[in-house]
Amino acid sequence: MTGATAVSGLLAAEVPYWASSIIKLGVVALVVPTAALILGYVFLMKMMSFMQSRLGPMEAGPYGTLQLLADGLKFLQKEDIFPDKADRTVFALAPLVVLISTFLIYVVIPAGPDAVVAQLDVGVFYALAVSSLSVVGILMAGWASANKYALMGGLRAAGQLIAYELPLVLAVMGVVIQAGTLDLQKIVSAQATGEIFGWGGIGNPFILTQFAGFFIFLVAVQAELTQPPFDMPVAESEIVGGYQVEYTGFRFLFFFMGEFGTAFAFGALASVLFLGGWALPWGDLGHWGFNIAGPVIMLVKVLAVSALIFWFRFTYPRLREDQLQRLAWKFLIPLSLVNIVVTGVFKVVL
Amino acid sequence: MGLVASGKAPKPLTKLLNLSRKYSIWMYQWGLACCAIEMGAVIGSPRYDVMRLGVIPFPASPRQADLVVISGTVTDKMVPSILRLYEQMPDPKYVISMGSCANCGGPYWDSYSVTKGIDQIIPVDVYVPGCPPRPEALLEGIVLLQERIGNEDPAVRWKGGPIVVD
Amino acid sequence: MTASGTDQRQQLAYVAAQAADARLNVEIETEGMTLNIGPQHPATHGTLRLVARLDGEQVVEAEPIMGYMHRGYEKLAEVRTYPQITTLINRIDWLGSFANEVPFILAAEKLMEVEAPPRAQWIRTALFELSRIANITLFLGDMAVQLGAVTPVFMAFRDREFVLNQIEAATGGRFHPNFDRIGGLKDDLPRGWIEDTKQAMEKMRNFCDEFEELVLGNEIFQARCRGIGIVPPEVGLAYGLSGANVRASGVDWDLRRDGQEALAYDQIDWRVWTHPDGDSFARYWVRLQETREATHMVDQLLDGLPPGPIMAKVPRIIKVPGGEAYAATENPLGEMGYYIVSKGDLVPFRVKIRSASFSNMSITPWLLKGVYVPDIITILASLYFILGDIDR
Amino acid sequence: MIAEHVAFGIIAAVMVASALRVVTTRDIVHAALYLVIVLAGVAALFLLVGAEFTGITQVLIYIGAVIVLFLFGIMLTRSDFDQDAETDHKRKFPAVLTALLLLAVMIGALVDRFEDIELDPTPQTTAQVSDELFSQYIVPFEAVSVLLLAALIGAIVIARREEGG
Amino acid sequence: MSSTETGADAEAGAQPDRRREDWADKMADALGEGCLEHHIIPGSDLWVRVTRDSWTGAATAARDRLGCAFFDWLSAIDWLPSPYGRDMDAQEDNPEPRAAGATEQGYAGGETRFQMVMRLYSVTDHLGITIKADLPDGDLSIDTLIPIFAGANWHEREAWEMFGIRFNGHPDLRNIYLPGEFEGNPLRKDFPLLARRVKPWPGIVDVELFPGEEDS
Amino acid sequence: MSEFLRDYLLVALFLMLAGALVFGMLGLGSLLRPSRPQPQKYITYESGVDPVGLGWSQSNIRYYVFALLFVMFDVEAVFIFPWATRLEAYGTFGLVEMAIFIFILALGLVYAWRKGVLRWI
Amino acid sequence: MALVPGLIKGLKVTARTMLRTLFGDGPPVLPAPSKHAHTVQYPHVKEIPADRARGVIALHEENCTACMLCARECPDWCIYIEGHKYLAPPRREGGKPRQKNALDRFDIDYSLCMYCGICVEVCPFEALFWSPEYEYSEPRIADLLHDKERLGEWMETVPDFEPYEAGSQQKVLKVPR
Amino acid sequence: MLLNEMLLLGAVLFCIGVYGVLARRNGVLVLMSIELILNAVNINLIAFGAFHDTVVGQIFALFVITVAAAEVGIGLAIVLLLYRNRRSIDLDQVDLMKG
Repeated sequence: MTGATAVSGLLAAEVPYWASSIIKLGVVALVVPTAALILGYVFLMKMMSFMQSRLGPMEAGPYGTLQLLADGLKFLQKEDIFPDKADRTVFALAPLVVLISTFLIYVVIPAGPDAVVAQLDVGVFYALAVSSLSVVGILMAGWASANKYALMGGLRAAGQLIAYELPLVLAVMGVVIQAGTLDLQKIVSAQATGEIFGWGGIGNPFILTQFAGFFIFLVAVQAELTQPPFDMPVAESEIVGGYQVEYTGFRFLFFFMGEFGTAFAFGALASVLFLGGWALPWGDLGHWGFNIAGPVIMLVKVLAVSALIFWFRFTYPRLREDQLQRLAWKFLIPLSLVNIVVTGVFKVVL
Repeated sequence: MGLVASGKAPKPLTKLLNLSRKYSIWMYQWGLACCAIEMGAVIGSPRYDVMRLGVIPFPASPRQADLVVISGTVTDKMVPSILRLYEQMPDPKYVISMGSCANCGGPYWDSYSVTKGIDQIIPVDVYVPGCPPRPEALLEGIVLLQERIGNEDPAVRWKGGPIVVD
Repeated sequence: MTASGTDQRQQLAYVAAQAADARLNVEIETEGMTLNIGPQHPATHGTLRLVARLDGEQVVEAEPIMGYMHRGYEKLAEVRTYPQITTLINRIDWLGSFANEVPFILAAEKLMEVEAPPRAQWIRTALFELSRIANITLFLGDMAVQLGAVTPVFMAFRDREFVLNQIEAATGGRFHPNFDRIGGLKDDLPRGWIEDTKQAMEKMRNFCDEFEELVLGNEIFQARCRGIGIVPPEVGLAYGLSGANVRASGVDWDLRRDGQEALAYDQIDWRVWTHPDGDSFARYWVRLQETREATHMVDQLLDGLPPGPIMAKVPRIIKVPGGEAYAATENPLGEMGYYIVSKGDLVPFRVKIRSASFSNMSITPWLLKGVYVPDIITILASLYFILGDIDR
Repeated sequence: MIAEHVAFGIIAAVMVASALRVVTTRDIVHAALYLVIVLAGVAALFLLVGAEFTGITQVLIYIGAVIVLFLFGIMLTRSDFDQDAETDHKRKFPAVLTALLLLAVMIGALVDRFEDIELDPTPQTTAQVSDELFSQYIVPFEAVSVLLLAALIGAIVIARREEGG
Repeated sequence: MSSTETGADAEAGAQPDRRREDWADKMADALGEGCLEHHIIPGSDLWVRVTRDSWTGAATAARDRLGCAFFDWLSAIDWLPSPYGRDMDAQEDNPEPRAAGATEQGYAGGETRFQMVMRLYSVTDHLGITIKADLPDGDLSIDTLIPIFAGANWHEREAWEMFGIRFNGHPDLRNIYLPGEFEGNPLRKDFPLLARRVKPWPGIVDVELFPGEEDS
Repeated sequence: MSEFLRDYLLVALFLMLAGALVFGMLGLGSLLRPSRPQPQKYITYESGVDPVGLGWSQSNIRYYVFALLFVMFDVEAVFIFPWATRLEAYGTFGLVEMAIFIFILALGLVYAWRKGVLRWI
Repeated sequence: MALVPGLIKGLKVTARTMLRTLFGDGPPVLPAPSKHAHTVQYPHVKEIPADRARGVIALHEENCTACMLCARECPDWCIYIEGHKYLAPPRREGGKPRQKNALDRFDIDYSLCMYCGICVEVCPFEALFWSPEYEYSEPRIADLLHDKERLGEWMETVPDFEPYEAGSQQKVLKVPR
Repeated sequence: MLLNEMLLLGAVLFCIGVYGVLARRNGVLVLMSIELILNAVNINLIAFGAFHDTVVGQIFALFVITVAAAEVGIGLAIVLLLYRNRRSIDLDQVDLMKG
């Protein structure tokens, strides 16, 4: 028990602000690329391969685990090309904006009672706000490349991202109504301690009561990540990668990292909002042990959500631009508005 | 600037860099003729699955590519495009010439519109024989290329030279 | 390695081609946005170039520019002996390799007035259908990947290997069999081949079922294809569309059934699939059905394979008597025919190659007028062309 | 308190510099991107004085939406790659004069009226905002929906006019 | 599936081919003077040669009166005997051009060096017809078929590029395959294949007589 | 410094972290990567031919209309968020208020729908 | 919207494939993708192509008489043969010395070869054979010109001719070793 | 920070916005300058809100943001219309008085 108390003491100890900040910075600086690596390896490389009865990377490291590291190191050695006609500053800054958007989401995602970078009162609102920054980055990339495919891709991407930003925001609203807070930590505890129509056996993971919200959220996330069936903006077979077309080397990899980092972040967001986050309904939420178990629980849930996202990705063809806009405006948004009203009615009536 | 290009990079570092390039070869899908289908089989057929070797066929644009496989007949009309796309790839870049047509003109050696060998236009690192080479033959070419990349001297390559194996 | 005299010509051609490019670019320069798709583009199966003038996302005018794969077959055929041509023309439609040889051999046989023995005809027909399967399988996967689904193409390549294995086991080449001879075949089948092929056919039927679930039944796929690129039958015929492209428009015409060539189609039981819609979905549907039909045909052909020789009496050095003959067969892509003019030499005097894709693609400017950019891909993919078959 | 002052100083300097670039740069896309910096600075200021909800709203609405609208507007109207030729110097001088005059007046008034009052950055929670909004300001709140509806319909009517013409 | 047509044709092999003769009659009927000659190989094919002026008329007649809605292909034949001798058939290494011999035309006759060939097909009757027309040497031009068969567009561009035949009324007579600056018309018989003439033929070596003769 | 501002200082630090990552990696890369200017390397990629015309042109007005719709609904969402957190306290009154609000904006969506603006092309 | 059934069927197909790759057709035990995937892991495991596969041409030098038939019939002109005559000792005691051809050079340029098999077919002396070997890529194009020693080495890899399917009247030939 | 610092910053931004509105001819840029002005107003609102320790400042800032969004929407629509009709968004050229 001494070991455990030591750990709990360590975790409970008042760490000076600067030290904790540095730790948090370090952790997130590791988490984002690692998240991108894990998702890239597990899903993009392995799951996709298995779905196609093949193996995926095998040679770089055992079972190809080092493949993406090799990719990263290789991209470091690639020449950095600015096309003649490109707007150099904007071209160079666009990946940064996308990456900033990704990094900032991680600030509020909790992985344990204390394992969170910053517990903001407006948590989920903040996360949605910063995730919308990437639109600017994508438009910058599309415009600055001075390339037709890039511009078309950028415009399409922006059009799609904003169209699906709304269902994303509105789908969250149901959860917020149920939990009565924007703070992600409180949403987690609301789920762990909640009840479904008076039955509290498993708490109240909002996926059960907010299934429509979860569905809309998932579809919107799929679109926000520009993954099939919503990958028109980066459609290889027509506009050859869209806004990324002129990017080389590490600059391209930043987009890649941004995409997968965001996928991980959205997966985490989905598990916090709908799957109960790091908590289990049977534990004492304040227990220090959750600071260790929480991240593991989160990882499992995130992987589950990502598996779903990537499963869709590898199965479906892409929707045409008009079809996906129609889906957003004529189906998802009205549905989520109805969902808000219905949830509100239930909240007030019950 | 240009630690590697100057040739002053320590040996373990260049070794590591070589390893990374060896196992991460993003391949630009450059389908030209019959060989393109066998190249497609190498990429697309689970039986061959070139991704195992770290050859990733993702990029649709030459800007992100490391390797281009000239697979098939190169016509005089196509030559400018090939040259341009090759030059649009960022260094370091590698070329595999796949099949008789790309090697030497192959069955069309006497045609009025076919270029007799891609090596007249761009430097080639590995020639894969066959008409079309079976997918394993291309795999063998890729393995050969990987071996050579693993042992090459980057300083030469960085200046646009051929693969120099230690 | 090659003669160094060509180097200079090379340079000249290079400069010339660039100048041509530049000129073309000036010609088509207009107010709207001009989008170049190709010559190197994932959507063009190689080296087609499509220049589309856009208004927003709508195509005002689209012009395919080909010739990036023009190898001068008709000229090369004039300097090659008949056996040499047989192996060369494998590479016209590089996916339907064996199917390329058949009409040429049939045309030459017409001129020489020989007919292959029945066993050879049956094996020919079986291999013909095998190459059809190998060919169309790839279309089925490729169209899905053009529409953004990554998995089907891998499955197509996976199951196609079974067919290619059989083709290779019989002919020695996965792609370019060079197996057909004037008067028969190069060799007989190896032992065990029939059994293996039947197993492969079973797998291909499985594959067809899987694709009906994975692709054809997918609502997104249907939404992308239905009503896109409708070809009215009379327009299609006037443009020379053939094969599944017109059958998808409801024209009940199949050279396997209606042609007059010496193949074993009239001795087995099969049906011609048509679809009334004429859109991209119909073309996909018809091809999928034809693939399944072909597996049944192969089974029947192998069951009923007559014993006997595989080669008719033909002189060792082939000189084809003078005359003209045209023979056409229903190739995977459509009607492929060879018009041979002979003057009694070792080499033909003139060979006109009627390749299916050339005519099939000539409808694209008509078809692409007014469509939207994403639909270009659907239409191009559904028309199904092989560059070598267009450019020759 | 020092830290806040330093932060304010940096933010303010960046904002003023960017704002100047917005109105002077020749490339209109650059102007929009400088505007992003100004807006982000405003959001940061809001956070600095504890107006959390509005600060995030600033990011969501302005950077995530209005700027996108601007960028679309720019990309829909720019006819070529060349920089906008703003050769008209004769209007610059009066504009500068007006602006400086205005500034002088305002500075005078502000310095005169407000002394060095330290702002207390007590965070104001979303709940507070909400309570105030849905009690005191319920009528303006409903009016906002009508305003948005009117703007939406108006913009659609304008943008759709002569469609295809 | 057995079709009645195939059966009938197989029988017709020996006898005169009534359906094709009927077609030939119809063509002659429709074109009158314009129809010059026809040739039938029973059970196989039908050739009709028309004058240059009746070229479009023949296409219209075939489409409207014979029901040939399917435009199969269009091309030309250069009847000039190859001036490059036997090196063109890859048996000897002989780069010297030889004097042109007499031209002889194929089925349904012909008078000039260049002859247009077009093939149309009826998808209901399952019969095809090959129509030919002579082009005078001095004036290689003929009317375009685009108004009748839209698919003729590319085929005519190909013929223009390969033979240098001009199509009156064609909207867009440009090279279809070759780069714009390409010189010559490759399918003309007097167009040499350079690579073939530059490379020494590896098939000449004086070693032995034909093997198998040594023991006798 | 208050707890509140500390949290946002962290946000600012993360912003810088992203910047540091980008510039650090690119700086590291500049040590390793080659630089070999070739004449055609800097030409805009366009499937291997000369770029035709200008790099871009007027795009469809639809993009604008959709962006506009988005802005309007985004603003709406901003007002819903505080309401959602406090719905319990407002009860039926708050519900009715928001229902009216949403209804009025939904009218806008319906209007756009009826006008055919939601047809992308 | 009737979006559901087809979409779910598609998901089923991909999931089934993944499970089959992971666990094979049997009950789910330990995942073993490298066993159940269709992949042949090339550099480690090599598939043997069909016996008839046209991989590389092997030369049985003893049988070659430098008759030039193959070089003449080659569509690509990629076979280069040089030879000279010599007098071989008589076959029977007291017979006349026979005139024979010796092979000085027999090169096949595999960078040009189109793998049609015409040379193998026309060879009247059974000197050329197809071998299914395919592993001879080279970094230098000149190395693709195989001389007669290299071609002779391929002879070891030539498989025996297979028997024919029932109903055939072809004779099975033998590979000279 | 001090109240008057905030107010001064608002004043500077306001003036920069005024300069932009007066000096620039590009319609989109004018709209951007108006955004600057509105943001300057918002800064003042928030500053006073903090000064009086009330959330009313925030609420008004929210309303201003809303109005700004509506204004940009309409304004850009008008600019687009101008562009469609005249192929230019130079406000000088579209002086309606001149016809």
